[in-house]
Amino acid sequence: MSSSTFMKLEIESRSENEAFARVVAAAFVSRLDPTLEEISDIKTAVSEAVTNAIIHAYEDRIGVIVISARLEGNRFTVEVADEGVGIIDLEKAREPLYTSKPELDRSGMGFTIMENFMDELTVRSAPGEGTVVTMSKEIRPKIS
Amino acid sequence: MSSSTFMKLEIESRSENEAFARVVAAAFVSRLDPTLEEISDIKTAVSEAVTNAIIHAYEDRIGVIVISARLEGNRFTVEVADEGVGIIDLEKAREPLYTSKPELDRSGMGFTIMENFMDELTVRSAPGEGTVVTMSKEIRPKIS
Amino acid sequence: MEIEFVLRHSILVVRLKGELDHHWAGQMREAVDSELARLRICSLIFNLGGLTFMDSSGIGALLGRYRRVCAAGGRMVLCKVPPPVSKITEIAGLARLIPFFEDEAAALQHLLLGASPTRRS
Amino acid sequence: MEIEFVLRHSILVVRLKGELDHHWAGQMREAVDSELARLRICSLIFNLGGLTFMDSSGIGALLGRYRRVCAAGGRMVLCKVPPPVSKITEIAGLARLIPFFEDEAAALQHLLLGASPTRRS
Ligand SMILES: Nc1ncnc2c1ncn2[C@@H]1O[C@H](COP(=O)(O)OP(=O)(O)O)[C@@H](O)[C@H]1O
Ligand SMILES: Nc1ncnc2c1ncn2[C@@H]1O[C@H](COP(=O)(O)OP(=O)(O)O)[C@@H](O)[C@H]1O
Repeated sequence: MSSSTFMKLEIESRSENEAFARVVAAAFVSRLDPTLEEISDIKTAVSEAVTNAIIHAYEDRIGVIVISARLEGNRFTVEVADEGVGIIDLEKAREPLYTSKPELDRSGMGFTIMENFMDELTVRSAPGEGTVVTMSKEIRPKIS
Repeated sequence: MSSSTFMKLEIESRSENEAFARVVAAAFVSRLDPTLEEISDIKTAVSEAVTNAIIHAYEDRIGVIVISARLEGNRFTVEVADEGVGIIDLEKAREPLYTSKPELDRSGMGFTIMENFMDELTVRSAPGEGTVVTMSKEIRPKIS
Repeated sequence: MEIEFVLRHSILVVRLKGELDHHWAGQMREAVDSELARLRICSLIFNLGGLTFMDSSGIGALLGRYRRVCAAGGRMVLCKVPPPVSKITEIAGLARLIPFFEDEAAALQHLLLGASPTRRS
Repeated sequence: MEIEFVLRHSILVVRLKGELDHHWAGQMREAVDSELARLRICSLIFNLGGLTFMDSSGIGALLGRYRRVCAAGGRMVLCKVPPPVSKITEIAGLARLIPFFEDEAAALQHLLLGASPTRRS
């Protein structure tokens, strides 16, 4: 088995693609033989990042979302990048319960969920240029 | 529902990616509500094209395979592109049972299967530059 | 995603099946709000037993229904939180606001008789 | 993909489960060839009942086993071709070379007694 591999997926910022992105991430990580809970964690975190790109980054227009993923040993790393509005105050954005769109029933829990469901989360953003969310998680080897 | 959408996937030419590419193609087309047989046809055709890129285009090295797909109305179109060795005699390559690698248990049926399982197949190739296989299939609307 | 409505006494039971993400949250919200308006009632039980996935958009949609129901003088509870959904509801601290019950019967009993909730955590 | 071997009389039954593509075809080939060598027998029944997917790499792997078995003086048949796999076996015309049977019992009877195959097409 090769110890490192990558994939890159480009999709449009349409809400139907939230489920699609989850399926792709789960299928990609499946070769590390993750548990159901690990798959569910990854699906949730990817769903949060892709949903944010759809709602916040591109708002009412359709833009491109690039999802890149790598496997290195037992580590799964995924990057969700958009070229949308960007985030002015990153610290505030990452606070639990903060949302810029309370009128849309947003809970402001997206970043908190990503942090809790993955091992590492970093966010880079430039206003007017876009946002890149990078998350990684160690898939524990099974004893068989 | 939007009547047109696309996606683009880049993967490495590793045989584990054959199953991954099938899952991605099936998940992408699923929003047209295809039958089990239509899904199976698409998975098979995509598997053939990706396998050819792995075995024939890149032979013993690892290269990149780009899978682009579109939905336009009820039509699913997928393109599998490699930057591998290319095909010198396209007509001969598309003949049923022709294979350049009989020693590998190849059946020479890949292009025949793609043609039979999809509505349209076009192959463009330049020796030393690579090959692009484009296939499309109409997903019949369900009466509900 | 599938939504099933059942009227039990004057309480609307909403049974959700499938994946509750942002794509479906909007449709769920509209369906529930218009059903509440049509029946002219204001109390709700969400049965989450059929959910295979929920993210923070689902949390937001449930909280949105909760605020709306409370503002109208009604009450809302959840029941049958399935394993794929329990982790996110815990991290979001949803049970601190909205009572959780084992099943529809226990939820109904609570709303009709005011019995105390059997918290999961 | 899973491979199960069963020795019935002096015939090796190979039960395949999962997806037979190029990735698994090589492993299947090695497993079958070494099992035949180990048991020093040369006749084969492939039970495809558990396959959920097969492409032309699977066809090639089956034909490769067929040629090998024939060259060694043995015989090879297939049984339990499931719906997801029947279309590709038909287009490839596999039944023109390799006899197809409903189940292992019918395949075994044919190999042991020379009964005629119940063709599917
Ligand atoms: N990709 C993005 N582009 C622009 N802004 C974003 C992006 N992701 C998040 N944000 C900002 O960060 C805030 C907090 O995000 P999050 O914790 O996911 O909560 P929510 O999505 O519920 O608002 C959002 O309300 C938004 O203002
Ligand atoms: N992507 C490709 N790059 C280079 N050569 C190719 C490619 N796809 C197909 N070929 C050539 O066309 C031939 C026929 O392909 P196919 O019908 O799929 O049969 P098989 O894969 O079993 O050989 C191959 O043997 C190979 O020589």
